[in-house]
Amino acid sequence: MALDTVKHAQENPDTPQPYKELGLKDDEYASIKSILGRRPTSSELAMYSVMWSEHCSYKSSKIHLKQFSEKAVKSDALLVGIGENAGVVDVGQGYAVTFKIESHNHPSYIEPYQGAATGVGGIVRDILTMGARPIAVMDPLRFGDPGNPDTRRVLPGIVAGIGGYGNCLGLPNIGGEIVFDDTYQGNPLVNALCVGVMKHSDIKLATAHGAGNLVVLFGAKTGGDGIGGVSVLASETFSDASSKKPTKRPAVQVGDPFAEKVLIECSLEIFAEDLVIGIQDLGGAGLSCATSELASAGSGGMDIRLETVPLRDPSLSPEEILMSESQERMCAIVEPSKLKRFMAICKKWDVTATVIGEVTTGTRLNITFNGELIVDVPPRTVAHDGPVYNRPMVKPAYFDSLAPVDVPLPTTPDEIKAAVLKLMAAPNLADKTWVTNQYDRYVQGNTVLSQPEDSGVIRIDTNTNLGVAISTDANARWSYLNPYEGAKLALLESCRNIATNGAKPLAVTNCLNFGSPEDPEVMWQFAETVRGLADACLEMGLPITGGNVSFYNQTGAVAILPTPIIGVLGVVQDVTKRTSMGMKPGQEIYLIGDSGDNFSGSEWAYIHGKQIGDHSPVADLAKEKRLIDLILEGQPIFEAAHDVSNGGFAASIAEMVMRTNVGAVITLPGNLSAELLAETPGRIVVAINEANTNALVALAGKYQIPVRHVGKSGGNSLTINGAVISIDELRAANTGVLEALFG
Amino acid sequence: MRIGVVTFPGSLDDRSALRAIELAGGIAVPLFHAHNDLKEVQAVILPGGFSYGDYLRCGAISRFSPIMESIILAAEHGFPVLGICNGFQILCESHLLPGALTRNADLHFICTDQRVAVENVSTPWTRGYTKGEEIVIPIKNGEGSFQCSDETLAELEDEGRIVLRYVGKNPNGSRNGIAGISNKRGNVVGVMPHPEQAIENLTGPSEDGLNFFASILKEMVSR
Amino acid sequence: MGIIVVEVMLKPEILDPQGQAVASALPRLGFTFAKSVRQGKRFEIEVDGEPTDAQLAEVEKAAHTLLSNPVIENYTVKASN
Amino acid sequence: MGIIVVEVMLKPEILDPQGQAVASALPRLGFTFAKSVRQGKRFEIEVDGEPTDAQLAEVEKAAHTLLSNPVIENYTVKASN
Ligand SMILES: Nc1ncnc2c1ncn2[C@@H]1O[C@H](COP(=O)(O)OP(=O)(O)O)[C@@H](O)[C@H]1O
Ligand SMILES: [Mg+2]
Repeated sequence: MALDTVKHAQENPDTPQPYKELGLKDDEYASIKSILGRRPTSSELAMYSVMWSEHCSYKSSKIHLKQFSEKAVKSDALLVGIGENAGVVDVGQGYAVTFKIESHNHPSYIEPYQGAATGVGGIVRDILTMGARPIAVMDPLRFGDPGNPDTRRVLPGIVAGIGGYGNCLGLPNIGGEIVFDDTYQGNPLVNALCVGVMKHSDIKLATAHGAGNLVVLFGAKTGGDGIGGVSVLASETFSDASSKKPTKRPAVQVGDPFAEKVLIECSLEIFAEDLVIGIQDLGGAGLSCATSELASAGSGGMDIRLETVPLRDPSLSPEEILMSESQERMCAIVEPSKLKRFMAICKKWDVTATVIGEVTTGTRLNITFNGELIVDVPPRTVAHDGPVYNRPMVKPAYFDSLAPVDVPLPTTPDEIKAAVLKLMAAPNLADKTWVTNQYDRYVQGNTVLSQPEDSGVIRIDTNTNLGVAISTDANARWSYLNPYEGAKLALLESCRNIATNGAKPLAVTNCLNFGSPEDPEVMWQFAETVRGLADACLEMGLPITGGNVSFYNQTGAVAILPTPIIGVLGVVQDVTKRTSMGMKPGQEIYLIGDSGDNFSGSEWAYIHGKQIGDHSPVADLAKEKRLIDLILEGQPIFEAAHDVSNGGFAASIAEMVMRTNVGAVITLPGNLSAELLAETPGRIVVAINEANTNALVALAGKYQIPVRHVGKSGGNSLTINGAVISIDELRAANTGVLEALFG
Repeated sequence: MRIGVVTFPGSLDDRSALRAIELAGGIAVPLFHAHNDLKEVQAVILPGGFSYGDYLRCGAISRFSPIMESIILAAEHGFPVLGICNGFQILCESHLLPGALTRNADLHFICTDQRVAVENVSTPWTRGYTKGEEIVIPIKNGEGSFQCSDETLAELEDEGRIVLRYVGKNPNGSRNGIAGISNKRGNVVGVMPHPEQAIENLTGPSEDGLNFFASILKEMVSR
Repeated sequence: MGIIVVEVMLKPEILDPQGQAVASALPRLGFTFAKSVRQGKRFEIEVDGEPTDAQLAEVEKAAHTLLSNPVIENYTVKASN
Repeated sequence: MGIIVVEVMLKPEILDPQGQAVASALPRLGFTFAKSVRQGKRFEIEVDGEPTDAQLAEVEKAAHTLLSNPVIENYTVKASN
């Protein structure tokens, strides 16, 4: 079998190589040659091609993402920043929390169940790798037209996959989003967030230090998963008649949540006994990524014996073993003296573990296959020195054709009632229980708040009641109208969501879902989004701890709406004091914040001919900061609180009423339809006891935020300026919508 | 009072069960599936989860764990055993309880706050409740539909061995709305709902589940 | 290398929601042939060489104790060809 | 009354966690015959009278669109006897 060794590569400099098929450009291939001073072996070519891909190298986004670090505020809470598998923040009492969002959009379109399942699996391993016990997941989702048959194909499978994997891992699902828009039809978004907790001293990093330390691969065996592309290499390599063509490679990866669950328990036991120097999960680019990143983060030298990698499919070529994206695998650097104990713990959990190499004094990553040298590279050139592009950008042409919103504005009680019921029956606002009841929200016994509340709240210490809250948000329609403001507004909504439940914003993660970076208009949307998010985080004093970029989300020439999913994590000092959206009878209802009359990007506009409008709101960061401070200081007097976002005040009050089946009588002053249906940001609804009226008014004065009394809770209907809507009518409109579509 | 909780590969609610025992005032003893040593516990809980990923059939593989040999033997001599969700499934697979738990009627995993009635309060696990008392505790499973032969069903009903029954809409197609049963002797009880997830109002729908753990501890003292 | 096949089906009297779901989905897709559908499991067990009677007997035991639950399921064991 | 059987198995190159779990459980119970195990689905479809070629063709279509997921599974259709 013709193994393309380093020697063979030197002796046959002109062997044509399928670098184009592997997605490398001419100049990229050329720079690989100049790095190595020869043509790459097919194994090296495999590694570079996958590590220099958009997904792994961020070659189109890098120069923009820089801002997240450059503009970043100095935050003492930040223990580990962008660049590691996930950022880590200090939440006090010796605890550190790590969280991150990742996308699995394309695989989930091809095979909804497995695509979504492996998406959850991947982000959970990122969190585990930091040394943390994963404690919760969230799943922001985007789909095409709910009426389209293909949405019926992808949605139930994606939801079942997220539940199937997350439930089996014992991770409570504490929130997410489901939003429908036609641009996601051929390109649904499956973003998954995981959060984990550890003690400061337990933080682990992906680094390979100390010559003589061992490289241990543990977890599932390696199969041909996710290496469709590289098969061309294999067939090149084995092209001589004597060799059999490799068997067909799977188009999709299948997740094994049970394998991941034992991998988690096994790893945590290994961490607890402090048995690893460094650790890295195997995700995209598999061993190519793990070995080159571990090596370049360490002293630099590493030897790997590829034939020792346990295989599920014996027909795999070395190139394929290097690129396999088989799930549920981890790679650890272990001191020889600790190997015995490491192996014992793996045995206890029935986890396969194999020493596949060691850290060396050298500076090269050397990989041999049955003794033959097939890879000899400076690891940094694979892991970090990939190409960087400053892609052309241009403001999209669609801005010239944006039209102002033209919608009916209800005034009479009958019109108001009809409007509210129509709004609450819209799939984007409909009750999500059909989905969220497929997710375990109780497991681990620390879930304080979850759907349908504004944020998920998890207790991390049962004695002190310390906890964290997380929310994920995006308003893609605003981002479409103004990506710079859209990103800011998403961050602010997320901050508001967690503050509403009682958490002080502490750190930010994000997942930037966009079309093709090779389209200058998309690239402009992306750049504006990053600039907006960086500016907003700077002003809000929040560090971005990590995130993910997903490009090429488009069908033909049609890109998805720019969709920056922003996740904000905050600390709740005492979770027993959290505020939920549920009211009791006899409480006074106040609307905090100014209302405007801009319907652009609103759900009310969208359900009238899918209008988007012509201009997004402009974020007032200084004011939002004051609002957040007001919300946090007001927690002791808030009996209930819910932010105002999608669906405006109408949706917020309706959700509060349905939460605990306590009605409300509301009287809105001024421009009724705008007060009711516009989605002016920077607002929340609160319910307080009458005795605290002065305290609330005082807060409003202190923070210069308008606070208006709009009604009183009680009864079994929601009455808005004379329009009487029984809770049963509300429920009838709001529930069963998704079940009817997808059940 | 020492009460054991078995961790199988893939158990998920084991730590919650241990905590529930402690909240109820007992000594919680973690047990591992691979050892047949019951560590002098006076009762044992098989917790919820997806042992062995629920592959093949829920509980089918765990049933053969070394610790189950000890538990099956002890149970036949009156040793109190409570199986919760996956634990219930393991008890059925072990034939310590009759019938089997099959795919939910709507084929979905269901997580919801469920109202159930405590019908048998003579088991060591339910003595703290009053007969017919209605409680709200979470169900969270994909295969919670109890099925058995007509004879078995009649026997269970006639002998009053239905421990918990769903109130209102049957969530998963269980025969006669069965949510939990006991063996003839009453020492072995299996329930699909999760009492260990209803021990604090802060994190559960109620505190209604705590009584399972209080009951067994009281029982142990009085022995 | 031989294959021994074990087929496990729910007993007729046991409710089969998966089979029912398929049966009711078929007409919606315009398929009218099914009077009823039952869904079960199929195991393909790879053994060394041609399956022997001894092996079949062993598999029979495994089918009874592990691969099926006699309370709700029936099974058949056969060498595949 | 006839029965048409559809057997659905994961493609060989696709990971089969369930089959793996069974394969590793067998030895723990003292069963040593299995080199590997794959787990799939078996559908028994009840049709009027003896299965006709037309029916088999229809079932074939259904197997492709509903009963199997062609991305990860293969299927076979046959009249049972
Ligand atoms: N896919 C999902 N998974 C989990 N929770 C969800 C999902 N979709 C919606 N939710 C929950 O439903 C509630 C309402 O969703 P959404 O309208 O997006 O909230 P908000 O307007 O506060 O962002 C939130 O608690 C959210 O976490
Ligand atoms: Mg909100």
